[in-house]
Amino acid sequence: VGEIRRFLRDDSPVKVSRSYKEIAQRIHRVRQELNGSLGREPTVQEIAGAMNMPVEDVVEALEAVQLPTSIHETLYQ
Amino acid sequence: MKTKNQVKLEFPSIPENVALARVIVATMLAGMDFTLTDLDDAKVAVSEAVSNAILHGYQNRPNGLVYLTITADPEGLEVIVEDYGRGIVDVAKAMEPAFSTLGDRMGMGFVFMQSFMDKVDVDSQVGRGTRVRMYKACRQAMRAVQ
Amino acid sequence: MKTKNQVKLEFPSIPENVALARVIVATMLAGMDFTLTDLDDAKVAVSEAVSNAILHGYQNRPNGLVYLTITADPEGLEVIVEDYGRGIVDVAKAMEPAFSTLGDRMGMGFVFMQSFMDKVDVDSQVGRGTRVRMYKACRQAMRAVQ
Ligand SMILES: Nc1ncnc2c1ncn2[C@@H]1O[C@H](COP(=O)(O)OP(=O)(O)O)[C@@H](O)[C@H]1O
Ligand SMILES: Nc1ncnc2c1ncn2[C@@H]1O[C@H](COP(=O)(O)OP(=O)(O)O)[C@@H](O)[C@H]1O
Ligand SMILES: [Mg+2]
Ligand SMILES: [Mg+2]
Repeated sequence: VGEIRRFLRDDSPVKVSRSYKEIAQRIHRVRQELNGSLGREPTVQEIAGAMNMPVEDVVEALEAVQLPTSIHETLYQ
Repeated sequence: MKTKNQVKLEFPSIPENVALARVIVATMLAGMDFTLTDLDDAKVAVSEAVSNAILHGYQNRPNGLVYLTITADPEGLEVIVEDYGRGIVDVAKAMEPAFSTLGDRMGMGFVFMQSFMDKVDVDSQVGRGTRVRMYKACRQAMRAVQ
Repeated sequence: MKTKNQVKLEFPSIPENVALARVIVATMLAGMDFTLTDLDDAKVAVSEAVSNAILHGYQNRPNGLVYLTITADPEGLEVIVEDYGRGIVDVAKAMEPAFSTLGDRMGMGFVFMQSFMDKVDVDSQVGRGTRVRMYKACRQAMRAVQ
């Protein structure tokens, strides 16, 4: 099953990749946790540090899961 | 970031490259003292400026070239978006909320740039092109001022 | 992508920009007919080429300029990494597995580039600089050949 899942993940179109979605969800979770413990919004470096992940991977995952919304939807959702 | 980093880009005026400009700016900000909110804000501002260059500057023709210069130093990040397109007749008017020369647009691009970045300068010449310079100060630099 | 897209970049030879080059290539590939594995492969190849430009070409001096040209068309993606650094004395030798002029390195950079991309050309002149051209064909283009 692990092999099949890996195959599906790796061969799925990039934009809807499950792994990007999972990473993005974790980023938001860690962001909230740090917000609580620090008493302020964490920097991207702090989030990446807590996840043991390079900052550019944080950026990439968030960008990949972002749907092509219009500027209006982005701001007023 | 200990020292200065200046990245220069040149790309054709096609919509795909708006996303590219966003990612590049976000990646440079991510290595500095900024939050995810700052990244989202800067991405909107850069999207608006690059979209304007493509849509208004080059009137959606794909054969124009857009120039992006991003300069990072310990204090903050400067983003310059340039096009050699049609230019703006009246910059002050163009920057007013809800002003647009295209009927179906919101006319809020410059307003977003100004609310999401700490500084926005626009330089334009009709028939020559437009240069938008935006600046965002790091969290630390902001705190030092307060 | 219906037509061609060519993005040109210039950045100083500092390690931070390796990540930037990777993200840019990944973003351009993401809009094309490639899988996540392809993205990861191309990211490794680009990292190796840009790291070489910084580490070997400019010998880790931060004041060199690295040039990245990425060209996407419906068939595939071409990445060119150029530096105006010290150059390579014997390119064939340099591309051999485990060859490195620095004692503590694996000497596998060129091997990775060749295994992760469909084509790798290296052009170098001692004292002038180095140009690495890499090409990766889209999934569809690959299937058409098979
Ligand atoms: N790069 C540019 N080249 C030419 N005209 C521009 C450019 N950027 C903005 N403008 C002009 O300024 C106006 C306002 O821009 P903006 O606030 O982004 O609103 P919108 O893009 O919705 O029209 C545009 O309608 C256009 O006339
Ligand atoms: N851009 C470059 N400029 C100068 N020399 C280079 C460049 N790229 C590679 N080389 C030479 O080729 C050798 C092999 O490169 P590589 O396979 O990446 O291994 P490594 O980087 O681990 O040494 C390097 O040790 C260096 O001598
Ligand atoms: Mg606009
Ligand atoms: Mg190497």
